[in-house]
Amino acid sequence: MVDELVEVTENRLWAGLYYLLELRAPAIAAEAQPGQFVHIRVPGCADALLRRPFSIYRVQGETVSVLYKVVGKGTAALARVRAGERLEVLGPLGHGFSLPRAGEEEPLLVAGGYGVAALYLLAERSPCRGILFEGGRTRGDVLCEEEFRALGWEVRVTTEDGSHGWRGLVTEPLREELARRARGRKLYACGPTGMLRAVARLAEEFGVAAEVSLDEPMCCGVGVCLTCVVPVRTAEGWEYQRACTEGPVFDARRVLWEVPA
Amino acid sequence: MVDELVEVTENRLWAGLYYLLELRAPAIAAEAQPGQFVHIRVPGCADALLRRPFSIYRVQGETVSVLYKVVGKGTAALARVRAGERLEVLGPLGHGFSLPRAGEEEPLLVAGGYGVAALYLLAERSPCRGILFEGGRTRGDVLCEEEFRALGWEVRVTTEDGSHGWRGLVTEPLREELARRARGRKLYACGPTGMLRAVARLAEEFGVAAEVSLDEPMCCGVGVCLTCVVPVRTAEGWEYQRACTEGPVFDARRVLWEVPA
Amino acid sequence: MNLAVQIGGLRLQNPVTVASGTFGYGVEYARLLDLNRLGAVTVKGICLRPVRGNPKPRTAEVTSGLLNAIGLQGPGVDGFIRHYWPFLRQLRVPTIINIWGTTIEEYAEVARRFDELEGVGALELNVSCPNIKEGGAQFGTDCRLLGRVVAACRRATRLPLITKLSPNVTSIVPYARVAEQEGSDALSIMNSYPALAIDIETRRPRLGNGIGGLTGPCIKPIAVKLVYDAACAVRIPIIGMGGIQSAADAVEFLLAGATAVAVGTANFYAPRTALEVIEGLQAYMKRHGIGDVRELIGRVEMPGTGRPAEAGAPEGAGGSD
Amino acid sequence: MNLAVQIGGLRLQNPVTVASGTFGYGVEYARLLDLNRLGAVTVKGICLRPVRGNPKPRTAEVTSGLLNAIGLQGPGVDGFIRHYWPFLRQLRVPTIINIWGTTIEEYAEVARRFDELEGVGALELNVSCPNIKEGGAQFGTDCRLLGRVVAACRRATRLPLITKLSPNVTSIVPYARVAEQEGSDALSIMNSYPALAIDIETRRPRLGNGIGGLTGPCIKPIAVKLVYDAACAVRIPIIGMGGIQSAADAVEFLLAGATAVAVGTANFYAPRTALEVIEGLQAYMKRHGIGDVRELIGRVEMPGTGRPAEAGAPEGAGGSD
Ligand SMILES: Cc1cc2nc3c(=O)[nH]c(=O)nc-3n(C[C@H](O)[C@H](O)[C@H](O)COP(=O)(O)OP(=O)(O)OC[C@H]3O[C@@H](n4cnc5c(N)ncnc54)[C@H](O)[C@@H]3O)c2cc1C
Ligand SMILES: Cc1cc2nc3c(=O)[nH]c(=O)nc-3n(C[C@H](O)[C@H](O)[C@H](O)COP(=O)(O)OP(=O)(O)OC[C@H]3O[C@@H](n4cnc5c(N)ncnc54)[C@H](O)[C@@H]3O)c2cc1C
Ligand SMILES: Cc1cc2nc3c(=O)[nH]c(=O)nc-3n(C[C@H](O)[C@H](O)[C@H](O)COP(=O)(O)O)c2cc1C
Ligand SMILES: Cc1cc2nc3c(=O)[nH]c(=O)nc-3n(C[C@H](O)[C@H](O)[C@H](O)COP(=O)(O)O)c2cc1C
Ligand code: FES
Ligand code: FES
Repeated sequence: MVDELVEVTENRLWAGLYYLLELRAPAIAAEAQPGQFVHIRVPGCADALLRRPFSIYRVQGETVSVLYKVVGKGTAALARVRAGERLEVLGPLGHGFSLPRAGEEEPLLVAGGYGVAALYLLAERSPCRGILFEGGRTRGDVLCEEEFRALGWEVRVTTEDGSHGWRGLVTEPLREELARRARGRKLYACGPTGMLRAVARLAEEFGVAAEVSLDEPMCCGVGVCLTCVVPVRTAEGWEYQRACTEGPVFDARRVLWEVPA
Repeated sequence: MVDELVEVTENRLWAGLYYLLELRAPAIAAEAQPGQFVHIRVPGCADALLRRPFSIYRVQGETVSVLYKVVGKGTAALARVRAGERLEVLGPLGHGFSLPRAGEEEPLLVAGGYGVAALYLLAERSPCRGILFEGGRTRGDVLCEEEFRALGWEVRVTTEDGSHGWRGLVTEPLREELARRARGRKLYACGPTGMLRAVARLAEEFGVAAEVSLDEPMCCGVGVCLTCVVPVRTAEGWEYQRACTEGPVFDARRVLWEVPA
Repeated sequence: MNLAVQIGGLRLQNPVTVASGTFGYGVEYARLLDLNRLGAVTVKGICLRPVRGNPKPRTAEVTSGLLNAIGLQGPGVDGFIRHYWPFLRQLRVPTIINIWGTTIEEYAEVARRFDELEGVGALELNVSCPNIKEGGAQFGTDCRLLGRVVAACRRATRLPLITKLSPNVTSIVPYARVAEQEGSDALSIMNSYPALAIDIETRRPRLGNGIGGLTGPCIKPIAVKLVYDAACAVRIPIIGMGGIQSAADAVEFLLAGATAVAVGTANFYAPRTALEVIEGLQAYMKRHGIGDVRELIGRVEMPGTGRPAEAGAPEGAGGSD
Repeated sequence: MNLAVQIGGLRLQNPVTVASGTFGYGVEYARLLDLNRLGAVTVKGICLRPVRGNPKPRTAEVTSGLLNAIGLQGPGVDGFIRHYWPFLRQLRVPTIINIWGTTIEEYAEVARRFDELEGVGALELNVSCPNIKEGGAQFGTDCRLLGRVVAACRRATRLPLITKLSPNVTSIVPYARVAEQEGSDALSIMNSYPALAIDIETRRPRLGNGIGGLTGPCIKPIAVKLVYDAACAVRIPIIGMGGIQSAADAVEFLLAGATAVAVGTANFYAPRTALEVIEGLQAYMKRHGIGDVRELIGRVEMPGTGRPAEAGAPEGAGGSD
């Protein structure tokens, strides 16, 4: 983990509402693992102090890429940063995905929102190809199809309005596939919490292992502030674990989706 | 007085350490009087809330110009604003210089620091030409010589280190000129407070009228906060007047340079 | 859509006024805004005699805020009536006159003088001042003194009386209650927070007076809590202020329990803020299908307790780490 | 050039530590900073038993600050000693253990347990907590209770005892004095300020707990004044904190009367801040020809009074408008 002042080599609207941010960040690139994130200090909003977390999308040589959407103050300011400017970036952070075991676990990736960006590195470094199930509200939300196909993965798209791929929720074609064959498969999911819960339920129903990357608001990103805690099952009952440190990736069987009374 | 969102048409390092800021500000341009100022809200330093005051330098059609030096947070952020961006500008503000009466008052302008910028409009609109005495520490501090000469004014420059013009303080050639002839002359001064006090003393010594533009830290710029008060002689004794409203230009004879005990 | 609210006997066409000391005497900003669009105009604090004010520097910009020690410069009652009242009198919105004194008798005398003045909307008592008679103890941080000042002013005038509370107290509840009991028609919360900024090159305070009052967006969360605490404790309406820059900020105060809001420091750098708050309030209400702004007052849903009106005294414990 | 200072019996190689709750238990930031360069490491608050903490959201970003209601999540004394102490013990700089309790007896028990632990640098008492036995009154806002907590901890340990004061009091002077009288070796000023932020779309507070504590640059001027007030009233050293982001900020606290400073919220967005403060302090001292950092302590020149050491109790009157 390092805190680097890195050069922005690219920052542009890339697909749909998503921007591509490319950073020359050699130390972070060298250590980055699938499912990890970076914590970026955004200039130009001096009264909004906290860093913002973004999943590591691609690593190419010294370059780390991020895909992000403008949702609020920080991302709006990030979109105004120009190539050539520098950003303070902390990373790589968090406990990421474990690579599928070749021959034993065929990976089924499930993505919504920015989740597909978080899964790319896993797909790229996986010893075996599998299927990416990607869902969104409409066509413009669906990212990186070609990037995953270029890796040799099968991509099945769902949109809620039917404007692209199957019409419905992403868990529907996933259910069909698991019903066809669950044995030897493993799920990896990243997206909105509702989607993750549905994936966890499917994993339990079909008895498959699943890793979910949780989307928790963060503050420090390194495990000291205790903002990002999620309840996790333990031998003795349950405890809070930190989405920025023990996570964001967790074994779906251990995630408690509500805090026990 | 208006509060306009105006377009920046130029913002570049111009001479020495001074930047030229040109604004397309038709409503302000139409009302601007010599010695008035604008109050600029600088983007890019969200935790520094207050506007910064700058003298109106030139008015050409719809364009209002300002010359400024980077001294702190606000001016540093101002220097990063690009042409095409917009700024919130309040103005024109303040009580400015009175034009010399043709044939009765030969104007002698005395400038230091950014003061020469504040005096340009006076020189341009004056019914008669006079002499500009401009002082600075070194050559790089001396601005706008050619601009004033192009208006037909005589310019006498002083630098403390002698790198340009006479060596010494600006009040020295002024004293010589007043000693040569004081009658029918009027002084107009803008610059550091020490210089203004010296000019006021000379005015008293030689019995000439003088108007001084005071450099007081400001907050609201429009007369409500009572930050910028200066003690001013009145019939009943003295009172505080506001440098942003009753000033920044005052009759030098009435300015009290210390608050009476 | 109704935006009108009542502050004691005073009806405001909308819940937005300006904070004393940040809007002069109205005439200064009249060139930039149509004052008749405001709920009310609140003027700079007036005491019996003219006051020159503190040595400079009187203000200092701090992170997301302002530190001030103006020293309550003012023309005195006579000077105010002669120079500023004619303009305010012809406005179609009420004027709230902020008043202060150095002794209880002075407060009451100022209140009495304005009681005699035709057309005043309300008086707002600034109690964040030292009591010269009692060794400089502040009226606003001594419950007993506060009660006596409010009672004295209450006897001196029939005008709506708004008591403006100091924030630097262990709990605002006893102060709010005393002010209510002694006859305040409303409260204003909050005045500036005592603070200090030091110039490390000169080793002197950045203000000529040393200590100053902190205002602006930096203090908003403190002000919102104080409004909430007071709203749980009294029935009289509250004018909330402290760092309001937008309609969203204003809605926070209303939800916390304020009946009206005041825009202060923001006037200095964004003079149209008060009008933008009014417009933004209307947009917010439209978006949420709210027909009457009074539906917002005190409607924050706190954990475990629901509405402030039902909450009673909030727990004494801070919930923070 | 000397940067070393004494906090009670504890020698710090430089006057910079980190604020409890913003630096975990040291190990987390060890990958980013050389902890052995700090004056001391101050850890997250520990109480007798493990604590899970508050419902989320636990933090909210506000203008130039942070609102938090973490709920003092922690491993308890045993868990701390087992999991975190081995790492801290091998540091070459002292550890200040921040402790808290729900009753006076609990505070004393925690103090006693750490008194028995070999190698602890000092204990810092977080009194901004509710006293469960006394109906939830906060230790830090009740002078009598504060005195009893400090006295109980004083009896329980010989370690340097730092009492961390709550800022939301009418005057910090009586609290500083009580803490000193009952045996504190030093004070920490300030803990977070109670505050509230409301989400206007949901009408709920932005924190799961409702009320939270405000920290960060927005509160610095309040903290600097409280340090000054306390420094005028007591002789024991003060660790100043509240929004420090730079060496310049740290110097303000020293000039106001602090002997040491702590970097808090800034760690979250600029993890190297504490080290930059140390380096910047050295640069400032070099520029001003100061050979010993202790020359800065309390050296602010307030109007009319000179140094805080000579000032006595600062005037009760706020100087603000
Ligand atoms: C591990 C992780 C990885 C992420 N990866 C991506 C990504 O690859 N691409 C992408 O577009 N977004 C990603 N996000 C979400 C992204 O962090 C938020 O969209 C962003 O922080 C919003 O900041 P803002 O200032 O624009 O919004 P604001 O609403 O102004 O943010 C205010 C505060 O809330 C926090 N916040 C608000 N929304 C979220 C959220 N959904 N999740 C976490 N924190 C939030 C912010 O970080 C900030 O501290 C990720 C979040 C996490 C936790
Ligand atoms: C009427 C008037 C006209 C001016 N005209 C010009 C001009 O034409 N060109 C130019 O370069 N400068 C001019 N100045 C000075 C200019 O306003 C300051 O240099 C500028 O405000 C500094 O802001 P900053 O944020 O860079 O510095 P900071 O030190 O960060 O400013 C902090 C605060 O102090 C105030 N401040 C600091 N220095 C001064 C100062 N010398 N005068 C007034 N306020 C100050 C700022 O306005 C701000 O509120 C003028 C000042 C006044 C009062
Ligand atoms: C420069 C200045 C002068 C003030 N003068 C007064 C005053 O005379 N009387 C008063 O009660 N409050 C006065 N205040 C306090 C404001 O009315 C208001 O309570 C405070 O500024 C908080 O609101 P804000 O953060 O929106 O500015 C003054 C504030 C400032 C900044
Ligand atoms: C997330 C968070 C957790 C905190 N936890 C504690 C704590 O456990 N004990 C304590 O005494 N103070 C705690 N504090 C208060 C800090 O130690 C410090 O007093 C305060 O944050 C002010 O300093 P700052 O503005 O530099 O952050 C916490 C502050 C924050 C932001
Ligand atoms: S964000 Fe601070 S502990 Fe996870
Ligand atoms: S700057 Fe506010 S009155 Fe002049």
